[in-house]
Amino acid sequence: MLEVRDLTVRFGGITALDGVGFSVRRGEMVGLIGPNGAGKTTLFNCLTRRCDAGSGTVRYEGADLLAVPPHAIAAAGIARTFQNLGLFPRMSVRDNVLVGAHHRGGAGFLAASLRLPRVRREEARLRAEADGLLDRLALAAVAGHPAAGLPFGTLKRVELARALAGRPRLLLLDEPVNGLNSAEVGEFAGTLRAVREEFDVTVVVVEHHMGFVMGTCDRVVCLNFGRRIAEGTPEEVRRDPGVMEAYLGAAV
Amino acid sequence: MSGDFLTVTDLHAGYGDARVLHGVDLAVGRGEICAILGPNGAGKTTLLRALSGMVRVRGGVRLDGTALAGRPPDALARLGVAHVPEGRGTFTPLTVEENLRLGAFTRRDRDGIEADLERVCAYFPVLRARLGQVAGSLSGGEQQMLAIGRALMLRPRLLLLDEPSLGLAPLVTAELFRIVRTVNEQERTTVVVVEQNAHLALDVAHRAHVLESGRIVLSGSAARLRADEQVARSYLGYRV
Amino acid sequence: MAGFLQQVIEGLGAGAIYASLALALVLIHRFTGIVNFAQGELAMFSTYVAWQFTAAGLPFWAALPLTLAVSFAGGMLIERVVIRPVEGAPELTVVIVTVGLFIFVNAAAGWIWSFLIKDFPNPFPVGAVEAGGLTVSHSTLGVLAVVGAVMGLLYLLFRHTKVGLGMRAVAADPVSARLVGVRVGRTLALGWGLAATVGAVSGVLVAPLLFLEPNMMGGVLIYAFAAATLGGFDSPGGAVVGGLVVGVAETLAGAYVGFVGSDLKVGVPLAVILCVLLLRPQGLFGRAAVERA
Amino acid sequence: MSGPAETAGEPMTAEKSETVGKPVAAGPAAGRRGALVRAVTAHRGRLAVAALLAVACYLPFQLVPFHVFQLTMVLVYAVALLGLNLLVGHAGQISLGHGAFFAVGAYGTAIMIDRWDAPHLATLPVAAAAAFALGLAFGLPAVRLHGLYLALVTLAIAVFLVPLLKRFESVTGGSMGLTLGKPAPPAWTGLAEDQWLYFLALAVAVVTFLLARGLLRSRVGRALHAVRDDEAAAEVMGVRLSFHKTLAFAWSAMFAGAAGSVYTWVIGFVSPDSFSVTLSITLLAGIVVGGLGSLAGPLLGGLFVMFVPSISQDVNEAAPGVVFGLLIIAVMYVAPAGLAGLAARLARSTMRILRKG
Amino acid sequence: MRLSAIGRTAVTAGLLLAAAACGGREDPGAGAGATTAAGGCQGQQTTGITDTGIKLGGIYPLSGPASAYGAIPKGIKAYFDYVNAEQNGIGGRKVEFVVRDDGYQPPKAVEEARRLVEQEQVFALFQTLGTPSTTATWDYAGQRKVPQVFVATGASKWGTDTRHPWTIGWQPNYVSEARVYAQYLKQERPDAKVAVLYQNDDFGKDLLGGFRKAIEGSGITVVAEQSYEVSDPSVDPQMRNLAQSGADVLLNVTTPRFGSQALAADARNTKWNPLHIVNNVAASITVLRPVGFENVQGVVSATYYKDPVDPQWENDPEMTLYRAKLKQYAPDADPSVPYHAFGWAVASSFHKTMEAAKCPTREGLRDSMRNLSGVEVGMLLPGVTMSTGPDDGFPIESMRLMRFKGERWELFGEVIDTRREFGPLTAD
Repeated sequence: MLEVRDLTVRFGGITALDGVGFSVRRGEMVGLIGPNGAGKTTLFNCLTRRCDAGSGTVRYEGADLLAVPPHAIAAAGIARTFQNLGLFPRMSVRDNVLVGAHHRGGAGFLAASLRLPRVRREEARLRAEADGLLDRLALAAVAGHPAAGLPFGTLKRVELARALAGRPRLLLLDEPVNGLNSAEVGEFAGTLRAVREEFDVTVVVVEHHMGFVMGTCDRVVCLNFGRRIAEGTPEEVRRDPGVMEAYLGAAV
Repeated sequence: MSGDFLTVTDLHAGYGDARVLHGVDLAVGRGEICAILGPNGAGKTTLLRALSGMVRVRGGVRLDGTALAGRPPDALARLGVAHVPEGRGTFTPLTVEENLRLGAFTRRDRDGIEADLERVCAYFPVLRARLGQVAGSLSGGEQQMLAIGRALMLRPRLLLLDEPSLGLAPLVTAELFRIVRTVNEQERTTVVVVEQNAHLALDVAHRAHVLESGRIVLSGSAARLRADEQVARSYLGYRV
Repeated sequence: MAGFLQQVIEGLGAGAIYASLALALVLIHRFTGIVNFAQGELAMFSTYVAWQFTAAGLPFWAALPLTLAVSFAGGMLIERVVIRPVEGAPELTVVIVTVGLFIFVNAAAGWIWSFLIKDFPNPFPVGAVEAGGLTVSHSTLGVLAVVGAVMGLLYLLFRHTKVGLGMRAVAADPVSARLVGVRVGRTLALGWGLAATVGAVSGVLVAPLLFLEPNMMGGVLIYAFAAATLGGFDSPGGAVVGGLVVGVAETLAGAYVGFVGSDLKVGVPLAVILCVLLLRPQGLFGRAAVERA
Repeated sequence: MSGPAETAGEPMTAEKSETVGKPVAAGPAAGRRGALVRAVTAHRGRLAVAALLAVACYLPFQLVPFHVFQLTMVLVYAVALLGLNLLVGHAGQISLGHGAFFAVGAYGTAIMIDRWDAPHLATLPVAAAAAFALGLAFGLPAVRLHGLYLALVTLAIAVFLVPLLKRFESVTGGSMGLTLGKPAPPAWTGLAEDQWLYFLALAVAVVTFLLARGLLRSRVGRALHAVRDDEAAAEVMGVRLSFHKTLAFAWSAMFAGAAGSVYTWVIGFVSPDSFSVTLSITLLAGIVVGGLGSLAGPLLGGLFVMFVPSISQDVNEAAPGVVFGLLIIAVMYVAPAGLAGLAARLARSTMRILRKG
Repeated sequence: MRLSAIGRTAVTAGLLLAAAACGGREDPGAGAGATTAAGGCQGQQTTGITDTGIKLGGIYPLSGPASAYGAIPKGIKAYFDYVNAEQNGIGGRKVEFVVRDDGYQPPKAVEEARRLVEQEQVFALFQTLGTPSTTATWDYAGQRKVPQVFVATGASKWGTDTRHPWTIGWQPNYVSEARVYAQYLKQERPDAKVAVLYQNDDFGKDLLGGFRKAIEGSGITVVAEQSYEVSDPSVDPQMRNLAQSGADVLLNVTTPRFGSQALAADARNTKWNPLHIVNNVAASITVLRPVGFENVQGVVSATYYKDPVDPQWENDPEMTLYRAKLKQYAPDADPSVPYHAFGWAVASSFHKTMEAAKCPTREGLRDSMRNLSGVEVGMLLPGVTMSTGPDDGFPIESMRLMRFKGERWELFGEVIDTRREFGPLTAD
């Protein structure tokens, strides 16, 4: 489904990604681990076209992803969450989720301002879907609340709901359980597993929480200094001496 | 607990209308590392902010006999309270060295500051290599080290660490905690650390408290809490 | 060619005036992140204070330090009384407060000193230096020198003093600055005081050239905005360079581009700014946020 | 979530607050009841607007022409502020040059009437379209600029417009401006001129408010809010930043242009110095004072812009600016989120008191 | 959310209702306050005037960038207060003068004009300041048949327009002033090459246009012209460009601060020494003093009223009266401000006009102000009088040239009656 080959990204003098390559099959959940600064978020940014690749290719469902403009990524079926939450703080939870479904609507400025019947229909449909999603993720109670001021764990769920509202086929999660405690991590892992089935999404997840990665991912890729240093099942990667040295440390 | 260095009695705090802490009682001995555990939204960060004067509080906070409650953060810094905030609070446009020197902003002993700069660089060799670099260009782990280094430049009597492991690789986190332990052992600095990763926290701490819904619900030595079944279920579950 | 160079020199003279006020604007912006619409009016008010001192019989060089001191105190007072109550409010709220301050100070000055033009002593001797067919008036030289000196002093203050380090820390992250023990409130007040002082220098420099009345700084403010925008709103050096570029561009356009003429010459620096900003959205010397993803 | 917005001495809302003031009992039918409450609440909102409109239609028959004129100008400013609000409050971009778009609308109408004797009402769409086109042209660079820098570039537009209008004297009448006739009320209405102008302004205001409301409650409005709150995240969600920012600018300019067009109908005179930078800054102050990002903000801002200068000179005739400046500062102290925010806060605290009581 | 919307609506509605409480609708044209006279003046409007009082309204920029002119009504008020207290008002009628601020904004001027006419029920609009504000209001004044007396702007259209009989100017119009300078140059420098600095607005354009017209057919040429905006910081660049033209006369058409700048720039440039003519608006001694008297010797201007700081009027009876009464009735006003003297002069002009009215009605005032003949006003220069006629809407059309010498203006030549010299001004 996703195939990254020889991807290199440089900022100024820093090489953030250095010939990284890996692939993701449909329906898989792949974990992306590695020390800070290894280029994981850069890789995500590259996949969502927030930064340009120096060289290399990314093929997504057979097409060249690097040729897709940033705003068309969502329509291509890719959704992501952000490391430090990319929610819209002043918008309500429901509106946040509805923005996730932005590319699935068609109303333009003129049609929307005139509230044409087709806009109303579209609006009603998206709203119903969003409410369903909010119910599904137990967010219905806070649907009208602005995102700002909600507990962190809730916000992580809102962000997931927003990502799912776009009906993605590929979901990129950037440190989804960062800042959650063990109980919440477990809960989130459960939700994620269920959602994967239900929405039939392929997932790539960047996470430092090894328990989460080991427990949920089918496959793990480890990056260091912009290079791939290991790939395999969670068990294999965890035992990989390179990974232990660069990332996990001997203590784990 | 007369020998306690930091005592917190019936501490209330909140933001605007929202109350977060509802009467926290806490005691930390001199030279101790104290971990605060608890679920999201329990008020752990607020507790640290209360200790460093960043939120308005009601109740008693005494550090070695001096009342702290009600003083602004800059006054507390002068009393030796160093807070490494959530998100690190790096001065990103300034250089690493300037960041570190700002840590000693309230100090006047020029020689001592130079010596401490040297000492911090010894703890964090990676910072020494980047003294002239703009702090914003450091990686997350390096920024966390810088934040702790900056706090150490104060020669703090009380060091408050908020989620030092947030977003860091396991190896880096382990390194950080090792250094915290070393500092604590070598300099007898009292440390209060808030940490999601309960394993790490309990590994490094002498004592720990569990905060839930703005109240301390469980206290004890790190070893005791690690053995506690409820703690294990709530906070130690997802272990590799 | 000599005529052209002469125009450039005149442009630099005008630019130095814009630069002096732009410096004050940039100072406030660096510390508080707001654009102070009242900056020009505060400078005008300071100039009236200086005038009042000289009218009371003080020689100019005695009135000047007194004025700077009054302006510094006034700036700090304004921070305490006017700005602090809206600290933490949305940025635009604070900006509008400075608009209110602008209207207030302008009207108050007219009320106190009337709208009659006051004669203000020129600190620089009359006359000009001539060299190679070019004339540079003492005023132009003086203004350029003072602006350069102010910039140099600011550089020394920020780079080589502890107070300056504290100020930069506050500018970068007030919360963290407070945590390391910087008295943020005092530092912000200090920043306003400093900006008001720089503004006072600006006012005193321009008053002999533009003539003192309550609306003296209105036009200068627009150009100072242009200068600060061009140079980057967080760079004092940029403000000075921006001021000079705006001054020269405007003068040359007015003199040489027939269609532009003196009525539309104001459009030229604006066009320059637009072009520069399209290439560098943060201004010539502004800093793009350096942060790793 | 619902409660009465009781404000003492407000006959229009008092009766409504009574009907929903009672707390809704939770029970087995809570779900249906909740739906009912939602319906009532929505109804209430409409009721309030209807009441407001009724008052608005009633007033011109009750007030002296002078007050009708004042209210007409309030509506003109409200429409301009509505446009500015779209840009500043909803799309998160600052414009210090909206006076320029207002002027383009005003001059567009004036020139059409002056040169071609165009019927007044026909000039509005054209003037608004001209402002839209200009907004689009300036919206393109706006995409690249942020916050402050955009604000100052727009300020530059406002500064430059005045000499530009003076330069093309043959069309614009130069610095002398253009004097024009006012639209005459059709005989069948039986209205006086000031009333007719008022109803024209009211109609434009209602239509623009409806358009803005439709826009903001749609996918487009959410996209604008998303861009305002977090550009990067919005883009990942599929929001085309350049498209939305540019069009927000253009729409905002269009509303300002429509307001300018009505201004020309009402004042019957345009001159370059009427559209100086002061107007742009007044507009920005108006919308911040009124309340950014709220639908009521433009109306409250219009009232402020219209009435507070008069109040100021009643207080201090010698230097009204002293009072006006202080009043702006005072409002920002009391209501950092604008008058709309203040009203909402008052309503909330009243509700809390009622609940406790 | 819904709640707050309603809250806001309620507040708005409250404000509207408060506005509504201010009065009931009347039939346009003939409201409760509108009254008419009986007897010989039957049917004429007497709104705002009784046997014991007369109410006038004026509109000035008391705030904003043009607030310097806010000093004018102080002089007017002092005059009326003096007349009310010591002469029992104008013909037994005490004058009430209501001043409103328009901030030099035409829409505000319209609002204030309506307020004065409809709410304050003034007898007449006595002065609106500035061409834009007056232009925005004169249609209204005409429709309501309210006299708009002695508007404070020198645009020529107040006198040449025939569709606005209710509006009339006062000061010499800018075109006439330009004619005076042209006349002077024709005599003194028939081959003058003139450089013009002018304010890019109605005032500057009117004066420049009048000047161009007046020199047609003579040997005088305009070799360079530079305009400035009131928002410009300085006119120095314009002055540099003018200096390069090689002109031997500089016509300085500016408002005070820019006037000072231009005079100073001329003085600084030792290589260019044109004959400097500064227009009346910027010819006050308060404008010259900051430049330094030594730098403005020989500058030429023209005037029609007495400058209070000019020592030659020190013992003038009207000036003595003005100083004493201003001190008495407007103690915080500085008598040296020429705008106060201007206000005094225009108020006493109104006094004379009102006294000359046959009927104490709006129509009476209108007819009187359009039928003045050689009316002398103490504050005007000797020999300058007010004359109007049905086809002459310019009360003052005479000026006298003056040259700066030492520390004062010296009048020279005869009073120039521009109507006599150049014929009547026509709209074109």
